[in-house]
Amino acid sequence: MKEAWLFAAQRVSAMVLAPLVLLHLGTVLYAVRGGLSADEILARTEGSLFWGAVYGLFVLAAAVHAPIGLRAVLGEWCRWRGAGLDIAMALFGLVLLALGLRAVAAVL
Amino acid sequence: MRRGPWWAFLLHRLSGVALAVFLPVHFLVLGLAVERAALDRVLDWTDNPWVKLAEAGLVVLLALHLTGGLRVLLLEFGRWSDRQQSRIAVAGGLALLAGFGFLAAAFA
Amino acid sequence: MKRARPRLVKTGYDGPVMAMLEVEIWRGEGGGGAWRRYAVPHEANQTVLDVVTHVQRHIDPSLAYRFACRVGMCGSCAMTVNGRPRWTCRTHVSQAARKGRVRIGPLRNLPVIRDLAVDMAPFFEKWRDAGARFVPSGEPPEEPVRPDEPERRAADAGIECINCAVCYAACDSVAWNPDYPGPAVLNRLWTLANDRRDGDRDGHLDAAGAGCHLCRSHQECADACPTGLNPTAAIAGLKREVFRRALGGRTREGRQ
Amino acid sequence: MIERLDRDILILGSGGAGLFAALHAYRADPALDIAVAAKGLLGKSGCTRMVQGGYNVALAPGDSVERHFMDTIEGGAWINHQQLAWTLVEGAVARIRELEDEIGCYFDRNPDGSIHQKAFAGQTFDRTVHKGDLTGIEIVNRLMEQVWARAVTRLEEHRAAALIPSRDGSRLAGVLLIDIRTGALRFVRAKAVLLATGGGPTMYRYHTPSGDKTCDGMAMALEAGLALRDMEMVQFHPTGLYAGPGTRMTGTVLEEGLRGAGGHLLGGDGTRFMERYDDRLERATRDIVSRAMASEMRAGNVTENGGLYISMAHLGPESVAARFKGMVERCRDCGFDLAGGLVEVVPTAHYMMGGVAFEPDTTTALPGLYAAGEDTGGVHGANRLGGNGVANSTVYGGVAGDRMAADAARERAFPDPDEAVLEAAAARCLALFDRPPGDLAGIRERLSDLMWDEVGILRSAASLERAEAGLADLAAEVEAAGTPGGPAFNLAWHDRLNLESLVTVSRAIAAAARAREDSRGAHYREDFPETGDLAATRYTAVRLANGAFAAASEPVAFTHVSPGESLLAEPSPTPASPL
Ligand SMILES: Cc1cc2nc3c(=O)[nH]c(=O)nc-3n(C[C@H](O)[C@H](O)[C@H](O)COP(=O)(O)OP(=O)(O)OC[C@H]3O[C@@H](n4cnc5c(N)ncnc54)[C@H](O)[C@@H]3O)c2cc1C
Ligand code: HEM
Ligand code: SF4
Ligand code: F3S
Ligand code: FES
Repeated sequence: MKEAWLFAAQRVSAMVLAPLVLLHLGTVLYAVRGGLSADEILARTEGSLFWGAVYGLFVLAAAVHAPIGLRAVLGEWCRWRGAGLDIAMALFGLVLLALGLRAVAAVL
Repeated sequence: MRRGPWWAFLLHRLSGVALAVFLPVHFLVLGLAVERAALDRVLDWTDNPWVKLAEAGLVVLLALHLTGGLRVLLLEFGRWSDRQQSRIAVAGGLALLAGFGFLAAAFA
Repeated sequence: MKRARPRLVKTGYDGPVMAMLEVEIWRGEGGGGAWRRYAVPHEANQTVLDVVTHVQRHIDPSLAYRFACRVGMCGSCAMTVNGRPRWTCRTHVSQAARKGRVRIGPLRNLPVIRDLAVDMAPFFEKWRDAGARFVPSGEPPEEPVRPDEPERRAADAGIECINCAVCYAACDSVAWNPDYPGPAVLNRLWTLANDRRDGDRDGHLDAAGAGCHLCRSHQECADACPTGLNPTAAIAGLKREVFRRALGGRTREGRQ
Repeated sequence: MIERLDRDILILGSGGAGLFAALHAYRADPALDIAVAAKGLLGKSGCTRMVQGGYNVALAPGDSVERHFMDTIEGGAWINHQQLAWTLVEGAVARIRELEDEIGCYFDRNPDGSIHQKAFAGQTFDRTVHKGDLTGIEIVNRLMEQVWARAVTRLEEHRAAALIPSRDGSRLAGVLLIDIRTGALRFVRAKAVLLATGGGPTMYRYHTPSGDKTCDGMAMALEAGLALRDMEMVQFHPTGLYAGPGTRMTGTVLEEGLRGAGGHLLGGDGTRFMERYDDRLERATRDIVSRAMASEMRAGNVTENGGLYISMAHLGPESVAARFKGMVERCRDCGFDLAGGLVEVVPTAHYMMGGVAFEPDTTTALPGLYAAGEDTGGVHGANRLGGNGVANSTVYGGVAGDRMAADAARERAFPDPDEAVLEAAAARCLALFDRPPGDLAGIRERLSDLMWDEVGILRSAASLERAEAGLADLAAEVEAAGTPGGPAFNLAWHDRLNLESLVTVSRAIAAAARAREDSRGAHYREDFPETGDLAATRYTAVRLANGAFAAASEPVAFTHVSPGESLLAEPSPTPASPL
């Protein structure tokens, strides 16, 4: 059942990521088009609960989603399987989470 | 002798792996950059063409991976019917178009 | 009276009718081997199996291959033809040949016994080990099942599998994952999960749960299946069902 | 070197008969060691898989086993072994339930959810259970899954080469097999052996059965001294696809329903010819249509390639494409447009009603040997109803499994084989590598032409005499033919052995055909076109002794019903199906 859980977690996180990424891409597009400067962006995100939630959730979902995906790739293309891989991927997820949250904290 | 869907898979996988590699770096650099200095330093940082390219690449990767991810989600959670196949193709096409839109915009 | 003539449907190949086909066939035992060339007269209505038969009967009697029904029902004759897994008895040469050339090898993802004959046992062992077979329920006999019930339709959609292993050979997930049961087995589990008469539908879903996630939706199986089944759709059904169950949903689709 | 293996029960063949026997024997006594040997892959060889039409069984209200029985006897022109026919119709009822409820076949349903039964070939009731038009795939796949799941030894790609008697000659001791993959010879000693290799009239120029069927079982039975019953009765299907001599597709069957739906048969001149033969035109029975086609072909009213045409286009190409999807696709794969154009057809050898004489409990005259399915004779008489073939193999396969399990459990020790016979049989197989390679393709062609022309749909004393002489020559030519290469996966070797079986059984067919001096069912003698006195009906029995084929005939015992009588209160209405 482990696989079923990982599958569910990855699909749920993907469903969460999809709108967030769309939103993010939209903002970036808008920003680039409108010639927004970095400080303008930062000004908007700074102290914003909304953007904090958006990027926080993004980081959280990505930290669940990416390691599971990477685990599949490593298993299939690099023949790396078993407990070692699982531990490595869990660590990868934690690192992603930590770095991501730090970045979010920084722009807030 | 691969058919369309397989290439979609490959693109999705490669973009996923690339994201998994670059996203932590992105988080790291972003966090570091913001933490370390004032806003004008950040401005300088985003003016660096290399950084610009990397950021644009990330946007492209996200767009591609999003497209592929939506294909998979549609395939797995959409209701299957004979017409489903073509709907998936259409959805994929639209998403790809959007992806290229971002791409063009990012470099504009 | 004008003589009626059979209409030959023109397909891809447009060389001269009595041209020779340039055929390359994989020869070898176990892991090793090499391609060998043969010239085979190209005839109207010729299938790839006919080409192989011609080589064995008239050029090189030592060639090993397998077939039985010759009409696409037994699933014994699958080979790799110009890079694609196919049923050879129903593959017209003109569909497969490129510029009068055909390259015929054994099916992928299964051990080669000799030349074009592979050992299909691993394919069927996975089928067996996944418990992909009907389990009697002990319910009253001949349970009435209306033909238009959604579950019956879902079962019907995948039931006409000839277990030819063409999809199995087409699928990279099979190649990449020794644990992956492959599209045909999962397709069968999906028909069982939709078979209202079966006594262990949850067991079939559990079995599917152990492997269906290794499908990466390449859709090569659906593309290659000679009988037009869609294992991708069946596997998607299994994934959905297993997902639902993993998230605590107790009900099956279509059954409350 | 002969490898040895002991199994309580050895089953030869993995069609409906073989697989059912394995399941029943296992169920009766799971402690028994059971092996299934098949020339191809388990469940993927043989004809049960190829069943399209379906399975006859009296299930529906209004139908009865008596009615099914009467249809079978009348279809068989009264030469059936009546107890065998009775066991068939009665056993089919239980067997179809077993298939549906225990094995898992998911047959098609009526709108109310009950099992659908369709009209089929010359029966007075719609009683054919089916799964679309791929019934055989459903039946064999489900059987195969169940057998795979049980502790049954699978000897796949093992060819049975000879039946080996016990040392005292009182019974069968086992079977000599060739492992096709490695070429190893393997002797399986067994307390009970089932012959279920499925006959198969593949000695005819045009034929429907799968390529692995070459009458090996019947040939081995003849060699072992057993009698073959009703061998002259070879059923021809009128619409075999004719795609030219260079393709294995030629001879494969185009569904009966095409004629039933109103398809037209045309001669080479493009006109319908059936009106000159029968009022029912194309919807006449298989034997009549096949005979009409043979006459037209003989008269030279043929296509450029020597066949005839079937035309469906007048029914509307779209509707044909929708109703006969599988057939249209199959024709398209060989370059023909069935829905809108013309497709070349020839009558094609389909089924052998004759076979090993056996009892309703599947025992034979040789203790230790049992027989079931298309290898046997007597169930169908002179003609098999469409839908009775798969019923026959599954019903008797199950009976054989039960009976063999009981007998094998009683048997203490394994019988010791006659080593001299075993050695000789092995030597015979291996000797072929020492003989100069023969012209196997040529022999096959001459055999198929000879059987087609002289022992085919139309026969006479003169043609049969020519056939017997020709077959004797071919037998000598086969005997002299060796094979190149080594024993491992050597198809030429097996081709050579196949030809031997085919020629042997062809000679039995010719002998029986000569002995039957009247026309009935599938057997038509131009010199005796009338059907003889039904009350004095006899069946034929051919034996091989000292290299000679001797045909005798015996009176049929009317144990259940006599000509002119019926088990039904009311007389049979006209057939519900036009065919
Ligand atoms: C195209 C077609 C359509 C048909 N449609 C119908 C239909 O609609 N309804 C119906 O009732 N009947 C139909 N029949 C007839 C029916 O298929 C047969 O009567 C029945 O299935 C025979 O079953 P069996 O088990 O005796 O033999 P098969 O199913 O033919 O099996 C024979 C087995 O024996 C094996 N074998 C052969 N030689 C050897 C050897 N030397 N050693 C070891 N193994 C050997 C074969 O590999 C195979 O596994 C059809 C037949 C054909 C060809
Ligand atoms: C935009 C929102 C996203 C969606 C909709 C999405 C969707 C998906 C889906 C459905 C899969 C499963 C593919 C399969 O198993 O066949 C997947 C795989 C993967 N994703 Fe994402 N994803 C998203 C964002 C991300 C992000 C941000 C990352 C990186 C941090 C990422 C990394 C991966 C990786 C590495 C895989 C494995 C690829 C594979 O197995 O082929 N994804 N994604
Ligand atoms: S699903 Fe299709 S390709 Fe796969 S084994 Fe079945 S029939 Fe063959
Ligand atoms: S090709 Fe393989 S990966 Fe899935 S969709 Fe088909 S089983
Ligand atoms: S020979 Fe049976 S499917 Fe091709």
